[in-house]
Amino acid sequence: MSEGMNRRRFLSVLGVTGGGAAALGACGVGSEPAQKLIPYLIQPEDQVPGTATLFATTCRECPAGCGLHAKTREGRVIKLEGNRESPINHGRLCARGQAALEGVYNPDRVTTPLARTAQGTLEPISWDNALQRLGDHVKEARGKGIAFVTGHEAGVFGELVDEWTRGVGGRHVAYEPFAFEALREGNRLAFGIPAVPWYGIAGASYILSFGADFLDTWLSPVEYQRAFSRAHSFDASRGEAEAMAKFVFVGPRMSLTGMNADEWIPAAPGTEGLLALAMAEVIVRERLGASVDVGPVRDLLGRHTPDAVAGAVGIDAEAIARLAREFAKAGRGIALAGGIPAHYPNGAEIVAAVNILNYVVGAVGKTVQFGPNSSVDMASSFKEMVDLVADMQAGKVALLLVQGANPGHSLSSFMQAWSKVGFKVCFATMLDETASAADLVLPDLHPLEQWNDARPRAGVFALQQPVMQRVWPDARQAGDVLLALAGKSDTFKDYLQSHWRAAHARAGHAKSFDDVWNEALQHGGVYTDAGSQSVRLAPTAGHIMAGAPAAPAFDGNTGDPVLVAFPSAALYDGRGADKPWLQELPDPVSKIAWHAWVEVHPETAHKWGVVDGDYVLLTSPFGAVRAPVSVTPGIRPDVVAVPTGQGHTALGRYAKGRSFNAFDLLSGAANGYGGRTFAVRVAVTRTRDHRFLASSAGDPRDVGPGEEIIRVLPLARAQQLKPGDHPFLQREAPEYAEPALEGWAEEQRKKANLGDYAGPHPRWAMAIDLSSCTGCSACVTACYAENNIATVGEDLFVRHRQMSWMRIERYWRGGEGGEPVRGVVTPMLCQHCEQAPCEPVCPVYAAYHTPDGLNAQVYNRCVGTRYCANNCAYKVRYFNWYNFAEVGGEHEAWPAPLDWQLNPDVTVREKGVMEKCTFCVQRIRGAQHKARLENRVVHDGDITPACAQSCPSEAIVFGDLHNETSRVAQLAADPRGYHVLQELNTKSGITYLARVVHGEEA
Amino acid sequence: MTDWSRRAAAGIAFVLLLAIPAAAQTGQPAAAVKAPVVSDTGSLGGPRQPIFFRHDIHAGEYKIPCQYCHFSVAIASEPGIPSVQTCFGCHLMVGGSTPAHEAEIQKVRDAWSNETPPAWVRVHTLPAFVHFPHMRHIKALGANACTTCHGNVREMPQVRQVSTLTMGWCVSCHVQKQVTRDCSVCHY
Amino acid sequence: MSFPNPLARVFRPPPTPGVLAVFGHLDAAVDAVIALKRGGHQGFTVYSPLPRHELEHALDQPVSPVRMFTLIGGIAGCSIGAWVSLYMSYDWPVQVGGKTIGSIPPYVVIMFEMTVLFGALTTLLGIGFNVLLAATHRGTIAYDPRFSNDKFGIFVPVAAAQSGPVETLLKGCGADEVRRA
Amino acid sequence: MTMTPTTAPERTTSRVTYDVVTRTIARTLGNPGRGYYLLLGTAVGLFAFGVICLLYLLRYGLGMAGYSMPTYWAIYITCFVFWVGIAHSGTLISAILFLFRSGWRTAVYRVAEIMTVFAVMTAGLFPLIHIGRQWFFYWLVPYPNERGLWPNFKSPLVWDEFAIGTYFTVSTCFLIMGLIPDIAAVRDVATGWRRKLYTLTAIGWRGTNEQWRHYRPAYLYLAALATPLVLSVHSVVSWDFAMAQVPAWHETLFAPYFVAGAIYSGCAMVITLLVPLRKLFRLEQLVTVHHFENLAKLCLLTGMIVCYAYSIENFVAWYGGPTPERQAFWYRAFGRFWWGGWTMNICNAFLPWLLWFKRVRTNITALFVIAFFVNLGMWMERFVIIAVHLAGEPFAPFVRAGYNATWADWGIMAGSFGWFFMWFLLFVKNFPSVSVAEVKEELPPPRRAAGKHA
Repeated sequence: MSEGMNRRRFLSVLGVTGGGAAALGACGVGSEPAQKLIPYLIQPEDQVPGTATLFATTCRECPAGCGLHAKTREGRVIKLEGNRESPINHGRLCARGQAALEGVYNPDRVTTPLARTAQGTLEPISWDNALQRLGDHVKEARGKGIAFVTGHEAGVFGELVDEWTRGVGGRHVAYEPFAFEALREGNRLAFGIPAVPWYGIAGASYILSFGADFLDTWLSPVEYQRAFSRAHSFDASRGEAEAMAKFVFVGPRMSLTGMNADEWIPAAPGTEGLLALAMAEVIVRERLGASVDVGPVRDLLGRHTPDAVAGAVGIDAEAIARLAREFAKAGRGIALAGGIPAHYPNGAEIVAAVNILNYVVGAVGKTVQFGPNSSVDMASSFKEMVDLVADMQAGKVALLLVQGANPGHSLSSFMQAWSKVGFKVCFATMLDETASAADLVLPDLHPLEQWNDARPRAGVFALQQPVMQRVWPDARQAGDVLLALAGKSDTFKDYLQSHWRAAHARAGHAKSFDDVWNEALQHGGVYTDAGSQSVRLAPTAGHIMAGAPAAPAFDGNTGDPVLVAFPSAALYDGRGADKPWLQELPDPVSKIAWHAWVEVHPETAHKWGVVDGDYVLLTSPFGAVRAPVSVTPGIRPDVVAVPTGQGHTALGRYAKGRSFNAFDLLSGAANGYGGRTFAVRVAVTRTRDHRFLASSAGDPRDVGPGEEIIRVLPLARAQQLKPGDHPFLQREAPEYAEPALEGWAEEQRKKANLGDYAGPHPRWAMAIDLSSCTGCSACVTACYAENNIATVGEDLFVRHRQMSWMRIERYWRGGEGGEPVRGVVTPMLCQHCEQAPCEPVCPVYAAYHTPDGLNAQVYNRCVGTRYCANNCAYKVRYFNWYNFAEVGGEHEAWPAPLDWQLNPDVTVREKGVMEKCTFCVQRIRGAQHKARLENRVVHDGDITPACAQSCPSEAIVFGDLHNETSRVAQLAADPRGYHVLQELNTKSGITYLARVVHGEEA
Repeated sequence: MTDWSRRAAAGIAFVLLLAIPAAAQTGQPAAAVKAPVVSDTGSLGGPRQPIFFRHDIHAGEYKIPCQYCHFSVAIASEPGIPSVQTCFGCHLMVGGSTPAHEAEIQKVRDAWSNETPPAWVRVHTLPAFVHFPHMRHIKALGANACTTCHGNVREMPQVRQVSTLTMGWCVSCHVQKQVTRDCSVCHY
Repeated sequence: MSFPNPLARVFRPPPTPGVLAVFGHLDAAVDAVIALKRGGHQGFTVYSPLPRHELEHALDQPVSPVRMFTLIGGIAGCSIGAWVSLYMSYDWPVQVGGKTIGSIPPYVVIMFEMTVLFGALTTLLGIGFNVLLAATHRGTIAYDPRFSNDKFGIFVPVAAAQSGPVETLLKGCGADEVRRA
Repeated sequence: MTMTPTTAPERTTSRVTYDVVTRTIARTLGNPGRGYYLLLGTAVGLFAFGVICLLYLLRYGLGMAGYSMPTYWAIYITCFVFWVGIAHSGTLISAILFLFRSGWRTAVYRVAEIMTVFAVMTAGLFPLIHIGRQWFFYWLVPYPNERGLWPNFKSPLVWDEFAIGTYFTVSTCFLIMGLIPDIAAVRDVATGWRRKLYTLTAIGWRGTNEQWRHYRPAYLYLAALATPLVLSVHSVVSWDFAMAQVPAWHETLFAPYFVAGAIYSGCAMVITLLVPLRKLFRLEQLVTVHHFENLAKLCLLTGMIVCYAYSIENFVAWYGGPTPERQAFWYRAFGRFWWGGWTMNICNAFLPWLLWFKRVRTNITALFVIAFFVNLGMWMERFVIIAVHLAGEPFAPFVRAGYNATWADWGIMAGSFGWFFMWFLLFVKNFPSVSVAEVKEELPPPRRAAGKHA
């Protein structure tokens, strides 16, 4: 590759424009084949050139601990997919998990040890030198205070750190900006168990979420989304009552999760608990729930009748009663508390109240089980972090080590105390805010290069193994360094194995350890079931919510709107900001990429006289930021919301200097239950400045409700549909003309079936169930990863020049005249029309129809007239405005070593050509090759496009329409099925299954 | 009988021994050819390689089947470049019968001992937007079909490109063999 | 611009002797033409700065064969257009938008354009060919720059010996000047 | 549609003799003065700037231009259609009016033809500029190649290529044909290098009866071929849009609508060019108010057709159109680009009504101003049809977005004007810009007995 690149560079320097490019154009600029062939010294037996090898490991992008399959080609990991055997994610993976790839290959990784010089700059040093210094500082810091800050570590590395810190008399703080103190504390209050239980969403028939964003970031999003779609997607076969669970979302802001709710209840911030108690009260009073002992909370409930709380909550008592009855009547209901409400000053009480609701309705032990507890509670509470900061301030910390955490970004007080620490050491893959301020930076291995393990929840032991040679040979795993410091000779892998050996011995397995170990490596871990324990209300439950029902007091002056900072679905707490895929992933709700924004309700925006893109100054008691307004109906008028994750001052080229850091607005003090408060009142002042939002959506004034794109059926109507019904079928021609037209079409087809087209062929097609699709956008990143789609950057994104083959369209509906606001989403990708408008207009047959029904785009034939894109009614064709593969070019999308992530099976497109979804034709061809070698036909299910593979709610099904037995053929015949813009007679290959909603005439 | 020739003979025996299973799998290799003694390497076609590897000796004279070294050609889209280990496997014993050969074989041994694989110069190159699945062609044309595109390498002291490898050349064969001409079979 | 080549005969034929008359008035020239024809003169040349129907009537020459060129060219163009579009469609059949491989209606455009193109080109060919042919018959004859401006002219090819009567005839018709060439 | 009795020129240019004609036109080949060189310099400058912009485009890609999803076509195609349109009046005046035997054309048709040829030349550049991989433009040409690939004759773009190619060739032939006798005329009065040049380019024309005999029918046949061609070319161009299913493109009305529009803009451009040219080359005697009035009448006619087309397409959108169609026209009038829609309506549909008044038609200044606005309006019409309706995207509401042109767009557009005027000015300076022979045809021939008609 490099050779070709250099030549291209040289030519362009010479000023060779068209001609030079022509020569290169002809030979596929971007990924020219290597001109030298370097053979292996020893052929790795597990590798066949040109064939992918899978390694099972564990995702470390968030505490959920999903199982991974790392797809490697010629020793390079090129894609991450879910591990089917993992009980957490069952083979599915979210956008953040897939983007871990860009963490390994990030061009701004730390490659050698760095030390702070006298001039205050970081200069490379040798490992021996680095270890020497570290050793000395550890020696002299003994007794003077040593602290080790890590991220959430639910595995052996955590234990090693504990052991080490104990050894040197230090302390270990596992810092997660979004820790779950409130859940732990709330459960302690309610049941006396400070743990985070297992939530059986899949089995629920009524889901009630008090702010728990279990589809965006809460606890284990992939697991919960899969479960949610099982419960909430419409399935007539489950019978009348069970066809589809109802989902009610309570919260100040309509998050991705809220968008998928059948009913959104924007309760006043902090009153979610009151609502829960009131519902519990109704259930107990009307004896709708389980026969459980409610003794401890009787008078608590007595104080919180619907009438008592209605005022504070902001919805009338009848509605509360109705919800309570629905909830109870549904049988297997589940109430979840989390997200923003769990980060209010009274978060713990809210959680406790919701637990009480669960308890009285009889969900505890059924849909909510203690026992298979989540391991998130292994993270330290925010209070511990605050104490550490206090000690740092007081100079009680002589040596501070940081690994896998970036408090420098999320906690400003930490950085203020930073200078008071004698010696700061960071084990880092990237120079983030913390590392770039350290005295000693040690290049750590990326989790995909590491040995480690994780326990996402009790009973699940997930293994983490290196899936490829380390990208930067000079990087070392923190574990190894610690062991070396402790003077041990063995590596961290040995340490890990010794722990597993011990566990194996304890468990007394029949099999030998090596077998167990190897199996674990193959399957990605050892998966067992932890028994559930029964719980009952604790006396403390009765003492919550003392005093008159009211919303809690937020910092800041009353009257100002409440600002809630929510974790960005793509960047989370900011750890994703260094990955272009995540930066370019439009937020599922606001559709904004590459920068942060502040969500404002239309009424409020009107009141303030601001429109999309206007900058406002947000001032809280703790800080101020300038934020561009994004007007959205999905938020309370008296609340504004900002995402976390942006506003980095370091962390590499993709993260640095993008808009603002939401954490700057938040208090650095721990609240009542030892957690951090993510809500604060802010003064809003309008500024003169304006920007164009980098939104994948068009101008909101023009976009509209998208009725012709997304069809919605009310549940009642959907249940009446019989097989064979086609409520969305539009007849252009009268009945009697149909045969004639069909005959004519048949004639056409005959005339067209020449050459390769003669004979039987498959007809590749797709079915997308909109009642399952949540809009989480995992498919979007999967498509980027599989198909070498270039990330174009903020400037081009603003100009709508992104090339996301798969885009998630989000339309707002309702809102006016008191009718409820609803956000509807659909994936939009090439429909692979049988009668594609884009094909006949191409003057060079670059866009044409393959015998197996694909709408193909031949990149190397395309001259770039863009006529096809004009004529495509779905607007799913994307143009290469620049050469995104040009090394050193202004718009280079894959600066080395990021280009290692490129999929060798897919051409890297050149500037000036059209590109679009190919139904992952490379996977189709791969499956066909495989089948041919095995002398068989391709079976249904052999082929899974990247989007379908990743989809956590299993909404996308791919297959051959000509094969009646295939799943896609059956779904295509579903009564809910429809084709977008069917009236254009494009005969599109994608069947959408209408979204189904509870109640509402839709 | 000199020490060298004995070792060479032993080497040949060894190679053939190794070759048998592969030979069995690939059917009968073509009739043996006596590799010429190349005095003037400058006159040979094709690029000069870091090691003067003689396909005509290995594949021609000693009848080593192509797939003995290019091990993945029948199962993967890539034919596979033999690892130094594969070379060394034989040349551990086979030291060469002439000083010239010895010199070249010494390079292999050095490559092994210094752990520096030779950087072969690529002879057959397709643009990145063409996908050529070797296994499909072997499957269709048989294990000895390599010559169809690569020419009779068994008689090439130094491999050179014999076919144009242009699209027209590919298509003409596809037309003649009446197999698909669909663009998206190779271009995606 | 003298280039020795076999075509010299075509481009610069040998000079022809004769009498050149210059007319200031159109009707004079017309009378002269009529008189010459009556006098049984053949192959004389009439110069005029612009086409005048009076002269054409007087000369009444046969219809130009150029139209045949145009016709043949047009037909040829049309069929070439049809052949190109249809042959190229069937040579490598590619389906687009579910349409038939070789569908006539869109190809009519191609046929039409080719008709016009070839028709026009062959017309040019025709005129060039015919004019050149005439010139070779006529040989190089006397000319006067004023003929392209405001004078009409007649050149009668006659040997110097018999030129007398011709000169008087032309004078009689009202030629401004008559000279031997 | 004969505009005027053929005796009219005799009335208006009674004192003009053959000699005067020749001299007047020969004079235009002399030194035209500083004004001319100023114009030429400006044109060359603009052209050079355009070339620089183009080099940027080639080096860095089409991203330099203002395109953005869903506006995949914009300024360049607008310019393409604009210039093709300009090119239409030329052949119309020289061919169709020739068949109609309307004598007044003789004085103006040469300018119109020169304009035609160079306008097509300019137009032809834009499809090459606007494609993504300009260096592969020849893949649209059906030439036998090693890959055995052919272009797709179902694609309107290929029709376009054929139509434009043919039109360029034929109109060039037409121009040259008409020129030959005139070059001969100026040859005989010219001196020095010009004489050499004209001797060469007159390819031996002497106005013999043989030459005229073949020349006149040939000219007639060319006219006969060119006439349907004129009507077809812009129809084909319009099908670039009408064949697509984009609302407000997909209209059966488009062919006549575009042809009328093209002739409309063409005539306007002829006026725009002729007014200064007349002054510059002192052609008042040959090109009279009478000619302008007739051009104005042509503008009026085509303008009325355009006006009708506008009203019909809006009416149909309102009356029968499916929602997207209606949306599109709503967007044209009241969407983000309302100013574009109204500019085209006012300049093209309302302004020509002034031409009903003879006082306007015969007032050259007024005509010049109106012509300018018509040109502006016609450019805007194409911009609205192409860029605005794409930005409005009725089918896929989610991607509806704005469009902002960049310096690369404007630069290359300016360059195209420079390129056009550069050639035009060079040509009119060096070749007869008014037909010598045909103007003479409109004059009474010199007769011995003046007044006595033959």
